Amino acid sequence: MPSFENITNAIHTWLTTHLSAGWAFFIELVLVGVAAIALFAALGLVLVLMERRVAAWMQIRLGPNRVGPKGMLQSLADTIKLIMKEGLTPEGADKFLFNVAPYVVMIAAMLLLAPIGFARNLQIWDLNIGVLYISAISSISVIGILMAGWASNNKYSLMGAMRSGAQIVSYELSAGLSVLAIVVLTGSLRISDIVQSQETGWWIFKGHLPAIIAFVIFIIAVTAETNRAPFDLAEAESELTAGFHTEYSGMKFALFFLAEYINIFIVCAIGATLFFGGWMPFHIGHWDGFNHVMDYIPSSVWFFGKTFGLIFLIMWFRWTFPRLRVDQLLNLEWKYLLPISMVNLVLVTLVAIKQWHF
Amino acid sequence: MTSEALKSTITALLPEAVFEEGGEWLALQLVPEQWRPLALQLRQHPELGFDFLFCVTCVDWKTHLSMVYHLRSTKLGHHLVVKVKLDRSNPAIETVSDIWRTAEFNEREAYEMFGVKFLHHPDLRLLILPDGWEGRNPMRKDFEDPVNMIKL
Amino acid sequence: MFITNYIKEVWGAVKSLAKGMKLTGYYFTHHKEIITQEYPDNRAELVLPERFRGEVVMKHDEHNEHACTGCTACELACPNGTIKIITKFDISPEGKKKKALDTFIYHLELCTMCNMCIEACPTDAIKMAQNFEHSVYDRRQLTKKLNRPGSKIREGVE
Amino acid sequence: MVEEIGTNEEGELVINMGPQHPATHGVLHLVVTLQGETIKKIEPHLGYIHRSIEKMCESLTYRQFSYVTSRMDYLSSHINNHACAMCVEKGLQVEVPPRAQVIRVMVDELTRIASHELWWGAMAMDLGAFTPFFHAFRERENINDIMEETCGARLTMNYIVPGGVMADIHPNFQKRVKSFIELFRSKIDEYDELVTGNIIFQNRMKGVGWISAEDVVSYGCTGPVARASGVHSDIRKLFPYEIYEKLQFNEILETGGDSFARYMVRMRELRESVHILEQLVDNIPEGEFQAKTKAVLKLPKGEFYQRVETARGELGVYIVSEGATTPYRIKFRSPGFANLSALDHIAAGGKLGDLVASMGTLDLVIPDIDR
Repeated sequence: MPSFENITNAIHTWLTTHLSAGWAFFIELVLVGVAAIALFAALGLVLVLMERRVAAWMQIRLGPNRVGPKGMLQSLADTIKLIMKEGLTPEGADKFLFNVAPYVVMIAAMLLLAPIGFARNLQIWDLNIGVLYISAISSISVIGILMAGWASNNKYSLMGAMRSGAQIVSYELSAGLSVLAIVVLTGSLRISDIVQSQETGWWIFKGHLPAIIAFVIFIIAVTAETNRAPFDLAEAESELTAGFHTEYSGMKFALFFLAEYINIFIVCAIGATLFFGGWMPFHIGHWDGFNHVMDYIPSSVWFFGKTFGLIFLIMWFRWTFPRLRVDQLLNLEWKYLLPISMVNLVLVTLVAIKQWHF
Repeated sequence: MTSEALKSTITALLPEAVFEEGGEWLALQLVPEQWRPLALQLRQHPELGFDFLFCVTCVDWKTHLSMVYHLRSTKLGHHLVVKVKLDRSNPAIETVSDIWRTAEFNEREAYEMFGVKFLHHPDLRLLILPDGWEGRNPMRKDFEDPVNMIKL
Repeated sequence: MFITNYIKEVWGAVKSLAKGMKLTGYYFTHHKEIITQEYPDNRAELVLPERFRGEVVMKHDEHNEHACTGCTACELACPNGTIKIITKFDISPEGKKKKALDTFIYHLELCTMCNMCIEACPTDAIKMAQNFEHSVYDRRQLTKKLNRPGSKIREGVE
Repeated sequence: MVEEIGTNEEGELVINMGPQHPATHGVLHLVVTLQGETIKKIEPHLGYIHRSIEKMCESLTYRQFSYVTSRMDYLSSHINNHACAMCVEKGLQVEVPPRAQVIRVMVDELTRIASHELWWGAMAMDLGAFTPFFHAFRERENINDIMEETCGARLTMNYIVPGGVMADIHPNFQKRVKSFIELFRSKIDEYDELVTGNIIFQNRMKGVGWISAEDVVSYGCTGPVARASGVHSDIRKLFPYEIYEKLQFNEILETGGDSFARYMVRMRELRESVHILEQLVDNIPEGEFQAKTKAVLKLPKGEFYQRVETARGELGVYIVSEGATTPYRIKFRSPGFANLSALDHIAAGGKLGDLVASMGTLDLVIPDIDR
């Protein structure tokens, strides 16, 4: 069975035999970049279609059904439409910041892709502080949002950006703390170590109640961090029309839109890695027979299956719940999530020290 | 309270009040100066207690304007119609928007549609018509819009 | 005590959220509940009730005869000047002059489908059609002549 | 570089909500003064769709003018027509046949349900929940189908005319209303599951946009807004018209005075309207559906006032007649206009998000306000 490992190794050997080490490395970098962008484009198309489909079915509608077979090409048609549209820059806007903001958001989303393990031995950059890197980079996107809101010279945009700033900065805390719970259990910040540590079972099962609490907090916090409903205050279309991207149109809007979905994908991938074992198949303790059967399913299927499961959960939230108010949002973080996750961290530490987990 | 009892109570407050017969409810005809003092009484008098001003209408009678106030008491359940005759060339009347808050918007509407000036109104600006419309009063009988009039 | 209340509060909140998610989850999985009508595709089975008011038409029978006497009752009943009737004088075989319909002009772009003209018509000459696809590229096409060319009044209609 | 974004001397931010804004449900223009997220002042600017219906009606005959009123509060167009028809009947002193009265009340209640349905969906959408909108429209579609079959149109029907109704009910009417009642009873519980019980929703609504009973009366608020503050204002109970006297139903009162109370009043009214329909659906008396009236109606000289309870509150029709075939002056006391005037009082001091909740529960229909 050809695995990703074989493919990457084959390319690597072929390049090193034909070229000098420096050129080979450079070409590999380019290939990785192209692959990442291709993945982005594909994910954007798939996730937008998925969101529309999920929304439609929950709202007793059919959803996209005109473009292509069963509306499969709908998001492609949307993309073409957005590319063709004129990108307006409002008068009085700070032109430089206005144009640069979508790229900042986009680049922050792209950077997050580096340490994620997509399948067994398929990882762009397995750095030893993977989890820390993710928490650090994910805070950058808020700068892009603030830039967009400020540069638009629009009051709605500014308010949306301010809300978003307050929101992302606060929810970073509990997201970080719940990630820390798994780091405590694993004892490593390296993503591959975290995945490897779940060979005998996923942390959500092994870690008892503290891991489940950490997961719930994590999913709430990342929903807020990606500005998704019910925490979409930065966009809150019934209050702020479209929030920070009110003035954006055409391709620049598309970049924001895409970055939102990429961010969802990444946070869900991280959630899947930390709590559901990433590409690790479903293993139970030392039932070797069962584990062996599970190993037949390719690791990339496991990874994407788990990730899309979590994405569906987040979409499910969006199409069910009303939006919180801005003060309630901060209350939820500072009065509920943060204390709970701190207590939870203590519990996790206790579990880790006493070796109560399986 | 029956309309007879209402009549006697109001006559006690305002001896020169002129009543009008024939309508569904007791109607009262006033001149502008009588209106505000009476309005205060109508609102505060324990036996009258007209706390709900449910309709404010201005009627253009070509010779004069008249403001029609429909009042109801939510506690006692009786009604009163007050009609105030105004001069057509310079209609002015004291506001009652501090007595019944609903009058604030209704008076603004009457102001722009009929040109009635409500003295001491807190915020007498155009509410419905676009800025710069002042001077022409679309609901008056002699108003003709040179642009949009469709004659049937 | 505080802790139990706190936990109860959180539990109640989670339960209420789960209830909503259960409902949307139900609709997500039960596609037979979908109510979308795929409009231009379902034209064949799209039957509007006979009372539906789409536009005013004049009834013509197989001899190309209508029942309109040109009495202008509908024109008077119309609140927005949708109908304009032009009459002419027919000479009957006996040599008498008789008022008759020349052209029934109907402005669909002004019509609000209030049904007042149909109510007013003494001879039941006009009716509402169940057509609702009125969009055209030129609004002059919305001004219609309702009596067909060459049509005449049915015998016996006064 | 960016100019300083328009703050005034006190550092307050002035934003224009509308005329095109998702939460205003139409072309309402609110000038909102904000201090941070907190609302200091709200100034409505109206007139974007003012058609001067009152002036138009002065040139229409008594038979014609009521169709225009469907375009005022288009969500309860039947009830508007009903008010106009009753006002004309009052002037003509026409007795409406019992069958017509029952039909009128039934379509009124169906309209009320449809209107509340749309309000429910739209308000949930204001608060950021999209799904309820479609669920509400599913049931509203049933009502529209019933209306289409009997009245010939889906929104602006012009079905209730002076003297009765324009046409007799469709043979399917009773059957369809019955099946609708059955369906609706089960779906309304779903609404509660989806929205009413939701903790986020309750937090968004409770204690938001509070108004006292005195202020409600002073601002002239009627309908669910007044009843949520504990003020008796149901015209169907206070000054019964048609057959409402003989029907069994409750005036829904809440005492909260906040957005949640207004929400609950409407949700309970949905059940109450279904209850009214249940009483009537099998008891439509036989007989004429229209009283005999002259072809040209002429109201005697005088003034006539008629009010009804629309889905939004008290609608008054005030006709000043000079004895001609057209009204001399006609005034519509629209519930939305008075409710809107209280918006500043209700929402000032709250957050921007609360404004949306308050506005949603006031149930503003802009053509009703702008007439």
